[in-house]
Amino acid sequence: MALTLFYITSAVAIFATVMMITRLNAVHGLLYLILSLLAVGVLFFLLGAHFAAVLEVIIYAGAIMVLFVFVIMMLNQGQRTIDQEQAWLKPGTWIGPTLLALILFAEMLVIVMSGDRADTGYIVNAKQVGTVLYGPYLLAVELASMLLLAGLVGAYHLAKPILIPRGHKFRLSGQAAQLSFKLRKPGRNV
Amino acid sequence: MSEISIEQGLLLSAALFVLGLIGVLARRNLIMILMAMEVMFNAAGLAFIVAGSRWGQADGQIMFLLILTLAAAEVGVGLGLVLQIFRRFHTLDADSLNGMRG
Amino acid sequence: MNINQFIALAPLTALAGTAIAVMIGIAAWRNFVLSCAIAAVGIVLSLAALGSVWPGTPVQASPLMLIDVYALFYIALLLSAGLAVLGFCYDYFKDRDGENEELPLLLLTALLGASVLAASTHFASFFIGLELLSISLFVLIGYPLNQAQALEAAIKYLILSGVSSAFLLMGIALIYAQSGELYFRGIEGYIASRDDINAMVFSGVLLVMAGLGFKLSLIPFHLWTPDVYQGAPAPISGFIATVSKGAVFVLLLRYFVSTDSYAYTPLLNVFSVMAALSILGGNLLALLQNNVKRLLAYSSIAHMGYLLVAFIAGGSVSSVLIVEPVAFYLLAYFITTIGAFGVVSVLSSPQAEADDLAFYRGLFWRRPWLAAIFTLMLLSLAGIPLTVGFIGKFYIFTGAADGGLWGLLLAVIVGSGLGLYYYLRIIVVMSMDAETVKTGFTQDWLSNVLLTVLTILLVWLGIYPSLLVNIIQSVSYDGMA
Amino acid sequence: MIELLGWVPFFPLLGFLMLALAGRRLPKPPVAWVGVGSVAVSMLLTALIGGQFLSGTRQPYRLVLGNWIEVGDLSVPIGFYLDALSLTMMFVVTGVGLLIHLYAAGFMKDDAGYARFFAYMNLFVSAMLVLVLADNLVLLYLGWEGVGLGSYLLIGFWYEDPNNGYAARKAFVMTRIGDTSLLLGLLLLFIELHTFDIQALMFRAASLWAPGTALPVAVAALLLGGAVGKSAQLPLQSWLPDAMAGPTPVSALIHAATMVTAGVYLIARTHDLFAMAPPVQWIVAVIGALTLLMAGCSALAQTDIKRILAYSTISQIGYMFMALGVGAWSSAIFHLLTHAFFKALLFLAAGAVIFCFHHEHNIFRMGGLHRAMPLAFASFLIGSAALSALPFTSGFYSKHEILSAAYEVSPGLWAAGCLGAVITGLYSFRLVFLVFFGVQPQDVDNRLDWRMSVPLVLLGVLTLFGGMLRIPLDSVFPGLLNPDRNLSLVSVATIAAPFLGLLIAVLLYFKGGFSTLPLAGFGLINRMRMFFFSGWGIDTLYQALAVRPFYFIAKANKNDALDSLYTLVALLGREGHLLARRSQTGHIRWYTSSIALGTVVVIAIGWLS
Amino acid sequence: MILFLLICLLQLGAFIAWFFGCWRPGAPRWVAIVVLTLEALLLIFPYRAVESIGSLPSAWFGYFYVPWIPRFGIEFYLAMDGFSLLLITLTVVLGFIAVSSSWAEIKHRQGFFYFNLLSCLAGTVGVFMAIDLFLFFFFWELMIIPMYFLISIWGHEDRTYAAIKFFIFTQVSSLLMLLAIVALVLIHREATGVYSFGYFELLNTGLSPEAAFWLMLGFFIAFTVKLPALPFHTWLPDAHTQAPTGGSVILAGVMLKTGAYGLLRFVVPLFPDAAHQFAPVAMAMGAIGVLYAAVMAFAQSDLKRLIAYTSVSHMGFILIGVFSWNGAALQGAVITMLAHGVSAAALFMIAGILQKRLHTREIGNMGGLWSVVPGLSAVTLFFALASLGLPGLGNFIGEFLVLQGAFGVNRILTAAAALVLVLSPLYALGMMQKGFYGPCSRHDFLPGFNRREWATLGLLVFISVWLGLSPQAVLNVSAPAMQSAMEVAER
Repeated sequence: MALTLFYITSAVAIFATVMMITRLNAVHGLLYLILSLLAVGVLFFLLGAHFAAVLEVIIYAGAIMVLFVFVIMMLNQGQRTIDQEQAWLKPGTWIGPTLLALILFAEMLVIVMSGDRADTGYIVNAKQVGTVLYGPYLLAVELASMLLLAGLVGAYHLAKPILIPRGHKFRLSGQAAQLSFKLRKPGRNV
Repeated sequence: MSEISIEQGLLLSAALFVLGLIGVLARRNLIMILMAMEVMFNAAGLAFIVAGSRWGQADGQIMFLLILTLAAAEVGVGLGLVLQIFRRFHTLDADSLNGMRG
Repeated sequence: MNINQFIALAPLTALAGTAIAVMIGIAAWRNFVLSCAIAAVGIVLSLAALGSVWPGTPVQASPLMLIDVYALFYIALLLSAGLAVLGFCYDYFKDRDGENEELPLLLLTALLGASVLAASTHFASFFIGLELLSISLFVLIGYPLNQAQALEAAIKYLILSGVSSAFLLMGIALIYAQSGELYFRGIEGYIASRDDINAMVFSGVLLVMAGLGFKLSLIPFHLWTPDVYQGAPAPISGFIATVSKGAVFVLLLRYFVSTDSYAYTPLLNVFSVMAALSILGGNLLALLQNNVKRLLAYSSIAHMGYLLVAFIAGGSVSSVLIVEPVAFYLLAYFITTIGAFGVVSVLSSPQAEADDLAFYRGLFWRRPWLAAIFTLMLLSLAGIPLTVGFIGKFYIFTGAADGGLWGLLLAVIVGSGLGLYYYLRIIVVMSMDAETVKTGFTQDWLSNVLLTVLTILLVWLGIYPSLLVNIIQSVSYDGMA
Repeated sequence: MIELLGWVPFFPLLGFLMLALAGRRLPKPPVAWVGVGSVAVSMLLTALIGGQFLSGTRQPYRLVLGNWIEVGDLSVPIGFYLDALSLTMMFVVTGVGLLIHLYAAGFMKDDAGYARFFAYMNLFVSAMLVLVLADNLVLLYLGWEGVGLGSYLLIGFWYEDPNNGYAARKAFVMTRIGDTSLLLGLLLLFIELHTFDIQALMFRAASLWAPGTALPVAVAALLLGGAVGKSAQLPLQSWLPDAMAGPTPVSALIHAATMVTAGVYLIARTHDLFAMAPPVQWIVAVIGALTLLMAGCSALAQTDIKRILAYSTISQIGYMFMALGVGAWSSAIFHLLTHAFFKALLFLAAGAVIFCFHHEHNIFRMGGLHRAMPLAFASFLIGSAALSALPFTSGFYSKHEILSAAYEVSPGLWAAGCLGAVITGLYSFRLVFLVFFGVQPQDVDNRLDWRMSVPLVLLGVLTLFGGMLRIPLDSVFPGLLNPDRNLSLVSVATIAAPFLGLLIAVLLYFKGGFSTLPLAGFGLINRMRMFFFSGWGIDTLYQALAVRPFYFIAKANKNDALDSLYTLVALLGREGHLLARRSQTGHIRWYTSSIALGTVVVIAIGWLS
Repeated sequence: MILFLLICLLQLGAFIAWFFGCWRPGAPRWVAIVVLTLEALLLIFPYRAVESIGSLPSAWFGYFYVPWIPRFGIEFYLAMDGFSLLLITLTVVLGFIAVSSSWAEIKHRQGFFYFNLLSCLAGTVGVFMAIDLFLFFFFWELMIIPMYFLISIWGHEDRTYAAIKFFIFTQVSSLLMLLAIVALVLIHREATGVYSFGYFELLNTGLSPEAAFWLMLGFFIAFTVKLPALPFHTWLPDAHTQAPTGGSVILAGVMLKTGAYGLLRFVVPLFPDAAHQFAPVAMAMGAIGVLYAAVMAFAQSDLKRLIAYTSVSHMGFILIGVFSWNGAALQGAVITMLAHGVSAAALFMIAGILQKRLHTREIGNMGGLWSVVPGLSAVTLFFALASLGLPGLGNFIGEFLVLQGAFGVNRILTAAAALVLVLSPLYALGMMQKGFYGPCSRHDFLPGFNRREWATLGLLVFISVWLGLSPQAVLNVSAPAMQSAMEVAER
């Protein structure tokens, strides 16, 4: 039973991921990604990690993906981007990465097969997780908070509107120099 | 106990990982690249959950938690950068960001 | 968590606390000087805390961190480097537009991440420390938002670092899946309990190596290095080159020693290939480079290769002995690299980053002291006597010869030959005649003081290294036992 | 008196130092005083020492002035050795040297480099004296090289004409080839016998080595190499005719009387060794015979008065070599002595002719000088007679001794010597007739300085009666040979040979004689003349075999082919750099790929190793 | 203490010169003269020690010892024997010559110039005295850096190329030496359990033949690059040609000798068996180098390049001499070092003087100088003769002794090397011919030597003749050192 469910969810996850990486429209891709994350969440549940499954759905599929939605909406690129993506995603572009990824997958296959055989499915409930999390992993939690602090401050800094320098002369070399001159008009205010 | 063996779980994780990698390598849109990276992180998280499930330990889930934290922070910073880049270069094309080379 | 453990963690707590203090400071009064001052005080406090923690070592503070002499030594090193970078950052950013106050905060979080790496004995702390460092770096690199190159560098670093982190995580997951341990000691027990090399753990370590190889910018994971160094503000480039790499290396060494991964000899083969490639490739890439920051980036690739040679020697000699060359070389590399980037940062102005070689033409006659300092730094990078770089190279030689790594030593020699060429090129350019427009000394007194201190250290340790050698020896023998 | 031996070479050296340091600031008279005077003092000392030596027991006398080099068992003292042989040489060097110096004081009086000239000349005399007096081979080598230097400097004395410089360098390099051989011989001797002292060497060689074995042969051959180079014998003879580029007194002193005979002296000095190496001694004789014929023929075809004399010198030294080769040591030295007189006389007389003829060297542009320059004519006549060994001149005695000795060893050698005598008579009187008879083409400037005429007269006297001045060399050489003075057929032929040459010369050249023009028409004769003229084409041969290939190699490799090895490395580095930097495209996706690729490779390497 | 002072004085003087240069441009050269004079006076003490050498237990008569890096048994250990003393004397003498030849030539940045010059000398003096291998290496590198600056800042048109080439050649080779040193020390530690870089300790290291061979090769390459011997010589013509005169003087006169010194002091005593087996190869390198460089010299048209190749040629003799390893050959090598130091320095000085006056180094562009500047030409002739090995001058004694010593070891190679006696007149006299003889067309008026130049070159002429006629004084100083070196190698 569980195995059947596993196969179905796996198929969904893989399908959704494939769809996600091939979508021209970023929003479509994002939706497929959420689907993929949800499928993985189901898998977590199947594997007995209930707490993680919940987090996957709430935080990953919920909170983080919302960030993407925000940004995509802010940039609001529309049809122009889709055309652009069309132009970028020629079949030729896929060959190299796919081949490379397949080799890597083959290697992973060998690695995974070489491991000890074992079953999964020990249920680790939220209480156990919490006990360990605030026991031995207390420091990790604290550090994670610092990580989020850094991320927060960083995001704050980076999201600031662009500054127009006073009497500023760019002295950049090569391509970047040309690029920056072409694009030096202050960006659209969003 | 379920009948899902560890190989199956890890293989799925590897497959998702590889798919994410393809996305990162093939897409030129910075947002799509970031999304594909999320897939890779998620795949790694899955692998931890599978492993934790094998040993019946909470450590796997805790690692997943940490990955989650990282993903959040990285997405925050990354999207901030993407915004800045779009303001400056008016494009999200990763390939056009090649001002420095050689 | 008992009180002893808590006290032992004081240096880290101080850093974290200072970061929050800076944040509160910004909220209260946006002032760059204030932010820098708080951060500096925090680092100094943390250093002081290190001193007070030192006698009580080692303390295992939860499975995640071991505060021992080894960790303390490197934390001290990393913090000092951070302090120096903070000083250069102050001069670099003080005349620039924009809100620069967050910079010290991010520097602090990065340092915290690096320090955690130095002390971590568990994959969780390892991972979180690494990411804390990385996340801070993304922002630090792209900090000057008005510079296209900085943004480009930041996004490159972010994406590449993310991908490499994913590989790293996958590796950890594989190790965990097989051994059920995330604690280094536990892994050691697992490795010790099996006679053969476990393929999955081994592959997991390989994936972890790939992830760390990226941070250390070892070939073939090096491609980001020059771009990021070039795009990032000069002091931050120095920070990446030293603190980020140093912390990762420290962790790598601890992982290898405490898990006894040296027993996995195929790993050493992989490392040998990477080391040889890094030494030759790094130097080759730098050969005709005309951008000083890129050149230093390539040279740092090569230096990581040298360091790796000493590291590999741990496979054949007692690994305790290997800590010593690594420690000395890292220290030498820290002093020299920060100094070199410091010079670049002093020369840079808000209008122009001083990274084109043409900018250095005739520097000897325009700003003799600065040029002399830069020359010394370059000579130290090249490993010429009278500088600390030479003693470092000597250590590498001794370690590697002890381990019988003749092939790699040959690579080191060839690499040094190549290296000489491009270091000398800069020196030659600096000593060329140029219309001698005597530019007055800038007001960067802090940078000048720092450079002077670094130069004195460089020469002093180059001529009389005994003092440092004694300290490092005590670190090596007590800490890793 | 004999203790003053050390001062003999010292005075010319002092003269050299004075002239070298202060010569340019001195007017000419004091320069001449110093230059000639220093040799005169030496001459005086030599005469006194010689008198004492000859009147005493004639035991060799050794004077050690100090230590030069001492390393372990290698010890080289600065020591002089006086015996009859070195005394003879000293007389030649200082006596003839003095006369030539005196002559030169007149001859060079209008030259700007007056002081330089005398400085070089004094240096030469000093070195030559060291050469003949040295009691060990290293000191001898010092003198040997020193005279080479003097020769080089004096040949190239008129440095403004590049040809003189090239001639000088040619002389130096060609003799240096011989010198190298000599040095190697010297090293070999020391390795085997552990001393450089000549007398000790001879003694040890005789007691340790069996005659005719490899070692003495090798050593003798190496020493012979040195002698051949210095004495301009085959195959290293071709520098001497070119050396005539120097001022005539130089040719007289260095390239006739003294330096070129150093080879003869060397072989005579080490005759014990040569006696132990019969094959080499035979080669010496053969070289002598071949050289005397070859040089005689070449002298026949020359038109330059000094080149004729130069070839004649080569030829006469060939006689000396032949004498050495047949073991007639003292005859060789005797011929050396008489040759010094008559050849110096001939050169000085030729110098007078050239001097008065406005530096004209071509004999076909001269003529009829016997009336205009009687002294020169007389000198030339006497000299030529002695050169051709006409009876009762000094040359007659010495050459006759040599030919008789040669006959006893090998009639073939004797025949060659006789043929040479015919040729000698021919070319010497060809010269006399062409220069002093016939039509005088232009006026001459007949103002011979007294300083030039006195040496001519004195040398003329010596040439005529020098045959009687014979220092007994019995104390040095074994009296192996008792020249057969019976008036045999051989003797008659020997005496008659030069007359035959004289006769031909009279027929061909006296007052026009039979015109040689018809002969010149024949292709063969003409080609032979050209062949002889070029000194048997030796120079051309050397040009083709050695000089041109050397130049070619040197020029071709001017930029050092080995350097391109390193340039290649540098180029490799550069290309490697350019290749490697192409990987730095700046594209994020490529960078990501490299991480993935690297991981794949790392895993593969890890698994495969 | 004197030994330490010898180094210290020069290095301090270097700083003082630099300092004075900031104050008054002309002062540094006077500082240099004063420092060198003091140094020369200091040398009196060791010479007085030499006189009592017979009563000393070993050939070493001066020590200076301070612990340095105890972790590796590294000591600041200086010692002196007759051999080092002679070379240090040569260094000081040529220091004067270098200062004199730079007197008017260097107009810019005099302070820094004399700083480099004196530092270079200090490093060289250190090399000649260091008896701890690490310290030796330290000084070995130290002398290169100032020389690099001398070439790259004050050199001629291609100075950058030449300076970098010089630096890379010497550095890479010296890294091989460092490797060999480290390996030797590790082997020694394996045997005895203690780290030591001391020369005397390491002399008694038991080595397997294979290890000995490789280690010797490391040292050998470093020293032959510096010497230089074929085929590592190609840095030298460039460096010499481009260096300022003072730099050339030091480079040719002193620095090349450090390579010779190293061969004699370290390679053979440390690895006697390996060196013995390697001797035919080394001697062949020397012999080929002697001939090859002579031919190269003949082909050159650049005066300084020509002189540079003659240096290579002469250094080949040293290689032959050292690897013959007997009394005569070693002493010959010592004399060759000194005599070549003097003659090469003089020739470089002359080349510098000519270049300053004619603005060319092309011999073809000189032509007929004798009639214009006879004094200068005569001195040139003198040193040309010295370099072709004329007996009576120093070079001959060296070459003769080397040949004599080597002849007993390997006759064929020695005979081949002796052929250079034929080749050396070709280049030396060829140079005279093209540059000084012949008609003078171009230069109507040229100043000859001035008083300073006369004094300097006069001194060199004197030393050259003195070495040639009375080498015994020098041989006596170096004899005990050579003797003990030979005993060490024969243990």
